[in-house]
Amino acid sequence: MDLNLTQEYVDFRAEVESFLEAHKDLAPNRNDRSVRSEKRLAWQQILLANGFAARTHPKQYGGYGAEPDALKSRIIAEAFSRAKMPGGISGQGINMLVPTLLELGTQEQKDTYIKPTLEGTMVWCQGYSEPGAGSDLAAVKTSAVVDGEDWVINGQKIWTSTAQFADMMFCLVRTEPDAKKHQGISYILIDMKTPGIEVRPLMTMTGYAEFNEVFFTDVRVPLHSMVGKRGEGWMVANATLTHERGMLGDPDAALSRLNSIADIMKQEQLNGRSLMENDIYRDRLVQLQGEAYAMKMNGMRLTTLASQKKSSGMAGLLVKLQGCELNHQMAELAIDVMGEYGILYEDSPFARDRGMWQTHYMFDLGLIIGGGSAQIQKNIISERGLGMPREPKPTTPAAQKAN
Amino acid sequence: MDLNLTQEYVDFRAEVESFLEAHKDLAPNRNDRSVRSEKRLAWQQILLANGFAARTHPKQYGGYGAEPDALKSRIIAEAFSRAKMPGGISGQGINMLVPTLLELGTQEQKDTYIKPTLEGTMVWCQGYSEPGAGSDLAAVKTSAVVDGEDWVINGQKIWTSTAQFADMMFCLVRTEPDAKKHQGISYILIDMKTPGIEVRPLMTMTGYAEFNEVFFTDVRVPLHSMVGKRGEGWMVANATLTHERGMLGDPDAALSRLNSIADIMKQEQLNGRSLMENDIYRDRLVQLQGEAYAMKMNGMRLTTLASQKKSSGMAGLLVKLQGCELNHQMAELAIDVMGEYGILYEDSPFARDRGMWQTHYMFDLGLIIGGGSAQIQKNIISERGLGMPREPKPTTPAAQKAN
Amino acid sequence: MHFGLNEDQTMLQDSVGRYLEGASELALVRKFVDGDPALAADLQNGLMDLGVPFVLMPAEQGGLGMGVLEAALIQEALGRNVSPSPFTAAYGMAVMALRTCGDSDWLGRIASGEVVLGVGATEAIGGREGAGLTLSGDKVSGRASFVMGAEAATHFLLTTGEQLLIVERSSAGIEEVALTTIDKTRHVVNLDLDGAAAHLLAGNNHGEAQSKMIDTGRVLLAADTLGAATMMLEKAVAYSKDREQFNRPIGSFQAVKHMCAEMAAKLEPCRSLVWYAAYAQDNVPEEAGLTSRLAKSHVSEIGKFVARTSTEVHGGMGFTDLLGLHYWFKRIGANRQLLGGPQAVREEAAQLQGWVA
Amino acid sequence: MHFGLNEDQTMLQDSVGRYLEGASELALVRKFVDGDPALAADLQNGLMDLGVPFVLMPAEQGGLGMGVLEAALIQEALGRNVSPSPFTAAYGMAVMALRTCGDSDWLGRIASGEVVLGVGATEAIGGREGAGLTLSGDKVSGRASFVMGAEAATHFLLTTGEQLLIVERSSAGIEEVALTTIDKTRHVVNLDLDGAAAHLLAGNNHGEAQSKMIDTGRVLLAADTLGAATMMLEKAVAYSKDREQFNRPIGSFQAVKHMCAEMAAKLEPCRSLVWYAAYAQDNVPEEAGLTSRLAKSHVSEIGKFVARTSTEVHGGMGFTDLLGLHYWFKRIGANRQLLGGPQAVREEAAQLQGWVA
Repeated sequence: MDLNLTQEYVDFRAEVESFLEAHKDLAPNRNDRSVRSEKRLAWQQILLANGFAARTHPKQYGGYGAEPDALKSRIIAEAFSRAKMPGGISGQGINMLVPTLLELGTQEQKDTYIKPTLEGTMVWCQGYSEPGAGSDLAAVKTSAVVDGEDWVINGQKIWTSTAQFADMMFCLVRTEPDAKKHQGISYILIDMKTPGIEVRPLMTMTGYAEFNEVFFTDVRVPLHSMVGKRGEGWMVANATLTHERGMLGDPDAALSRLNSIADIMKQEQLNGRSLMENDIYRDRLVQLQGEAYAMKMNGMRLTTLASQKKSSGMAGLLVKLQGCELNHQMAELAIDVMGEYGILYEDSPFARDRGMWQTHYMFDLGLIIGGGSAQIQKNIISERGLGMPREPKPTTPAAQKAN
Repeated sequence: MDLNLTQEYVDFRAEVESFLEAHKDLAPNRNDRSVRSEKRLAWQQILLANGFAARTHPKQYGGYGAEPDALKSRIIAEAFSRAKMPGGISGQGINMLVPTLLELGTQEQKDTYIKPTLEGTMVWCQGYSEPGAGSDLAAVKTSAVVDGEDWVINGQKIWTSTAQFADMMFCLVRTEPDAKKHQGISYILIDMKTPGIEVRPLMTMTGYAEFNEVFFTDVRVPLHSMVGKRGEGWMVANATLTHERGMLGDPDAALSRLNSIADIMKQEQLNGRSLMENDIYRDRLVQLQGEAYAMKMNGMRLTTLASQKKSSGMAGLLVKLQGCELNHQMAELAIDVMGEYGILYEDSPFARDRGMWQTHYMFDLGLIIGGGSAQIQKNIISERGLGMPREPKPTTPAAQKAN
Repeated sequence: MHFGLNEDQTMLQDSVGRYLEGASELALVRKFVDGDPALAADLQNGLMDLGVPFVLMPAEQGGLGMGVLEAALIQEALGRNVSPSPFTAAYGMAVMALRTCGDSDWLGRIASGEVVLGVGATEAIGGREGAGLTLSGDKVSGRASFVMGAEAATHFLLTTGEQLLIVERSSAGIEEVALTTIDKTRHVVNLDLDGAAAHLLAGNNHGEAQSKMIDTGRVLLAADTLGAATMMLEKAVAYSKDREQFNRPIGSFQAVKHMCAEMAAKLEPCRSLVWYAAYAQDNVPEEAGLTSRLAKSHVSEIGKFVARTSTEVHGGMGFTDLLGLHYWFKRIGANRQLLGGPQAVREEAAQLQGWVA
Repeated sequence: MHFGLNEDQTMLQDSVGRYLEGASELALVRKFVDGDPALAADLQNGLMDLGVPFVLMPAEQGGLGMGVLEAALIQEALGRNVSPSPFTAAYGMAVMALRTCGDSDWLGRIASGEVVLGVGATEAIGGREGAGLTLSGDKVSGRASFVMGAEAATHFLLTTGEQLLIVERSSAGIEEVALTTIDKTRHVVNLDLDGAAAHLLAGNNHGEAQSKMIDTGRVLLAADTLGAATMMLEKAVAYSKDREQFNRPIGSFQAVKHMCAEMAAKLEPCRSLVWYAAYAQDNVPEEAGLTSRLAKSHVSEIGKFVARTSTEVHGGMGFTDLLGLHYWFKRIGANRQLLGGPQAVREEAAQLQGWVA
C-alpha cells in the first residue's frame, strides 16, 4: 500500500498538466456533446498526436502505440477532469469495435475502419439488443440471408444509443436459423446510409430519447462485411462485451455527486432551517458517503490490479451492480431532501437544474435494468465470482429444442 | 366496514368478561409454561366446560361443539389478553393433530386420542423435519418397515419443540422407499415411551434449547398406528400444514412490542438525553409503527374473512413473511437504541430483561428461516397468490429419478 | 364487527373502476399529458354522471353524505388508471374543510357545479421558498405553493396556517405560475397573491377544519398510490408470464417470482391500512390524525418500492415510454412528496403521540 | 501508486491466518466460551512467537514499528477465526495511545510482557448509566464501562474524556463487574473506581492520543467484522454447494445465488475501505478521522447484512448451535455496538466535516 506516486509518475502527471495548460485554448467545451464539431475533431487530432487518446492503440492504425499502463491512464483522466477539459472521443466504436477488429478483423477491415474511428470522423453504433433479446442476447432474430454478393438483412434493433448520427453499425444477426441458438449468429458491419434502414428515436421514462430503435427492411451489405466467420458472431461479440462492463461505474463521480447533494442540503431550507440540520437526511448522506468511499477505494484497487495485469476478480465484477445502485440511492436522497420541490421537472419554475435529480433517479434505474440487468449481474457474480452452480436446464420442450 | 360490535357480540364479550372475573382465582399464572401442572389442567377443564377451549370441537370428543365464529374467537382471545389470564392449552396436538384425526382418523383413533389431547393430559410433538428435509419436507428418510404386527422405525427427526415432555409424536416416515418421493411417505403415531427413542435437546444460536432432536433405533409401533393409508402421509400432513401457517403472526403482539420499544426509548439515556429525542431512532420507530398498523389491520381483515368463511387470499399468505420480518426489525431497533448495552445478554449486570431483545432478534431470524423459510414463503406467494409459473423441473439425472 | 367493504362500497368501487378503465385508458392519458385537456373535462362529466364527486358532500346540500372511505375507494380507482382529476383537492379536501366549518354557502355553490376548488395546503405543512400567506382585512397576500387540483379550479381554498379562505381564480392580485412536475397527469400551480380578495370560510373552527382537510388529503394520496401500485404489480405479474427470455417466461425465474412476491406481501397490508385510516376519519376520531399520517408515509414507502421493482421486472421495456409504465411510477413519486414527504409526516405522527416536542 | 497489500503485508496476513486456522479452531473456541481460559493464553503465546502483538510498537521499544494497516490485517484474521484475543485493546488502541504520547516507560513494560492493557474508551464516545471518570490528584473515581481486552489485562488504560491514565487491575479502589455479552469470545467489564491510584500518561497531547486511540480501535473493529463476515460468506457459499434440497444443491437456486452475490458485492468494497482507513491513520492524517468513522459504520452495516443473510442461506442449521455459525454472527453484532454504534459514529463523521454543529 503506497498511495504516493513514484518520480516517474509525478513527472508524467506534470507533463500532462503542462500539456493541458499549453493547449487549453484549443479545447472544446466539455459539455459539448455534438459529435462532429470541427473543434472536437481538431482536439482529437491533438490528443492522438500527444498520446492522450488511443494511447495504446498501434501506430499503424493511428494510435500512439504506448505500453498499456493503467496508472498513467488514470493520471490522464484525473488531470483532464481537474482541468475541466474534455478527454478524447470515446464511444462504442473506439471502446468496443476497435478492440474487436484488432483481435479478429481482416487486414482490410483494420485498414479501413480503425483510423477514422480513432480520429472521430467515423462514428459507430452497436446493434446487439432486440425487443425479444434483452438479458438473453443470444435470442437475436434479425436475419441475414445471402443473395448474390450481399447479405440481405431484415429485423429490428433497440437501445442503439448513437444510431441517429452514426456512420456505421456493428451488429449481431442470425445467419443460420437452424443451428443451435448461440451458433447461428454472425457479426456484421453495416453502413447506416444503406437504403432500407430507418432510425426512430426511443423515448424513455425520463422523457428524453436517449436511445433509438433501428428497423431493417431488405438492407443489402456486401458479403465481406462480416467480422469472424459465419456463425461465430456470439464469440466475436463476447470478446468485447467484457470491455463494456469495465467502462461503467466511475467511483470519483460518485463522491462528486455526493458532494453536490451535500451542497443542496446546505442550501435548501425548510421552515427557515437548512436541510443539513435534519438529522435523518444527514445520516443518510453519511451512509452513502461510506459506500461511496468504499467504491472509490475499490476502484483504486482495480487500477492497481490492472496496472499489474492481474485479474480484478470480485472487485471488478461488482462495480456495475453496486455503482448503479449507489447512484440511484443518491438521487433518491436528493429528491427527498427537496421535498415537494423534488418533483419539479424540465423547464418548470423553481426546478433545480431542470429536475436533474429526477432524471438521474430514473436513468440510474435504467442502468440497473439495462446493459446486463441487476439479476444478470448477480448471476455472474455468483457463478464467476463465487463458483456457484448454474441453474439446471429446464426440461420444457421449447427449451430442449433451443439447447 | 363497521368496527363496532353488534349487540350479540357485545353481549358475548360481556359474558366472557364476567366469566373471567368470576374465575380469576382459579387461573394459573400466564407465564407458567409448565405442561402438566395441576392448576393448568384444572383450568383447562373449566375452559372446556365453558367453551373457551376446544370451542368448536365436537362434544363427543370433549369439545364444546359451538359453530365456528372467528369473531367470537377473537373476542375470547382479546378478553383473556386484557385480563392477563391464560387461555386454553394450545400446541401442536390440539392445533395440528386433532384436526387431522377429525378429518382422516379412524373411529378408534378419534376415541383414543382426541379427548385427552383436548384436556391437556396427552401432549404431542410433531415429527416432520429431518436434517436432510427442511424446506423440502418430502425428502424425509426416517424409515418404517413392517415386521410382524409392528412398524419398525429408524431414523432422526429435528426441530421437535416439545419432544422432551411429549407423550406421543405424529410423524412422517418413509414406508415405500421405491415409490416416487411424495408417494412413499406415511403418517404414523408413536408413543414416546417406546424403547429405542432418544430425545436430545437442540441448542440454537440464542443459547437456549428451544427444540430437540429425536433419534429412532428399531422403534416398534403397532401397525394400526397409521393415520390414512400407507403412502398417503404427504396428503395427510398437508391437510393440516395450512393450519400451522395461520397460527403464526399475531398483529396485536407486534403493536404491543412496538410500544415496549417506545418505552425503552423514553427510558434509555445517552449523554443525559432520552433516546426518544434522537430523530433517527424515532423515525425508525414510526416507520415500524406504520407497518405494525398495516399488519394489525390486515389481521382484522383476516378475522372478518374467516368469519365469512371466505378465502383469505393474499392477505393470509403474507402474514408469516411480513410478520416475522417486522418482529426482527423491531428487535434490531431496540438493540441499536441501547447502544453498547444492547449486546448484554443472559444474567449480565445491566442487561435489560436478560437480553430479551437479542433473544428476539435471533429467534425471529430463526422464525424467518424455519417453518417454511422466507424463500419458500415467497415461492408460495408468487405461485398460489399471484399465479406465477413454477420453476421448470431440472434435467439432472438425480432429479429425473426423483420426480 | 366487519373489517372490509360492504356491498355498497364494493359496488361503488366497481362502477367507478369499470368506468375509468374505459374512459381513462392509457392512450387518452397520453393525449392529456401532451397538452389536450379533453380527458380531464370528459372524466369530470363522467364522474359527475356517476355522482361520485359529491361523495363527501352532506345530503342536505344534495351530496351523497358518505365518508372518507368511499372517497378513498374512488381515489384508488383514479390512481389505478392514472386519471387526470381534481378529485383529491376539489371533492376530498375542500369539501371536508367546508363540511367541517359548516359552510353551506360554498358547499351549495360546489353542488351546483358553479365552483370547483383547488386547494393549497402546503403552507400548513412546511414552508419553503418564502411561501406563506397573510391576511389583512379581506385581502390576502403572499405565496401559496403546490396548489393542487388546478386542472379545473374556478376558485382556490388556501390557508394562512390559522385561517381558511377562498379566492377566485380570475380575481385581481393573483399571479398564477404553472409548475411542471414529473407527474403530468395532474396539474399543480404556485399562486403569488398581492392583496387578492379573500372570502373567509364560515365557522370559527378553522384549525380543526384544516387538520381534517389535510388528514383527508393524505389518506386520499395514500389511496391513489395504493391504486397505482396495485396496477404496477398486476402489470409486472402479467408481463412476467408473457415475456420469454432463455426460452422460459421470465415469471418462472425465482428472482422474478420473489420480486413479485415481495411487492405483493408489502402492498396487500397497505390496503387494510388505507381502509382503516379512511374509516377512522369519520368513525374513530382519536385515531384519525395518526392513521392518516401512518397511511401516507407507509404507503408512500411501499409505493416507491413497488414502482421501482415493477419497472425492474419489465426490464428495458419498463424503462422506455412504449408501455407507459412510467406514468404510474411518476404518479407514485409525486404522491410521495405532496402534502409532506414520508419523513416529515412521520415526525408529525411522533409529535401527535407526544414522542417529541 | 499501489493500492493493495505489498509482499510483506500479504506474508504477515498469511502467516497469522495459517496459525489461527489451526490454533483457534472452532472446537477450541467453544471450550473458551464454555469457561476454559486456555485458548486465550495459548493464542497470546502463539501470537507473541509470531511477534505480531508488537506490530504497532515503535522499533526503539523492540516492536515492529509497523502501521495500523498491518494491525488491521492481523485483526481481520482474528475476526475470521473468532479468536479470543485482547489484541484490539492491548496492542492496537493502547499502543497507539502510548506511542502518540511518547510514553516510552509504559511501552517498555508492555514490550517486556510485564503489562497488558485493557482499554476503556466508551466515556469519550457517549456516556450512559452515569458512567464517567474524574481525576482528583492522582486518584481516579467513577465508572468506566465496556472496558475491552479484559481477557488478559494486568492494567487498564482509561480516559476522563480529557486525560488518559492507567490503573493497575489489582489495586485498591477498583471494583470489577464482568459483563456477559452475546459475543463470548471476548471479555468486557465495567470498572467502578473509588479513589484508585492513577498513572497519567506522559506528554501533553492526551486529546490527540485519545482521538488516535479511538480511530485505531474503530478501524480494528471494522477489520474484525470484515474478517468475520468474509468467513460467513465463504461458509454460506460452501454450504450451498454441499446441501441438497429438492434434489439440487441449494446453491443452484437463483434466490440463494443472489443472496450470496449480494453479500459478496457489498462486502468486497469494504475490504478496500478498511485497507484505506488503516493506511490513512499513519499516512493521510487529514483523512484519518473521517475514514475511521466511515469504515466503522459502513462495515458494521454490511456486516449485519452478511451475518443475517449467511444464516438464512444455512437454513435451520444456521440457526442451531451445531455448526457454530452464530459465533461469527454475534462477533459481528458486538463489533457493531462497541466504540459507538453506526448512527453515533456517522454523526461524528458529519461533525468532522462541519455538516453539523
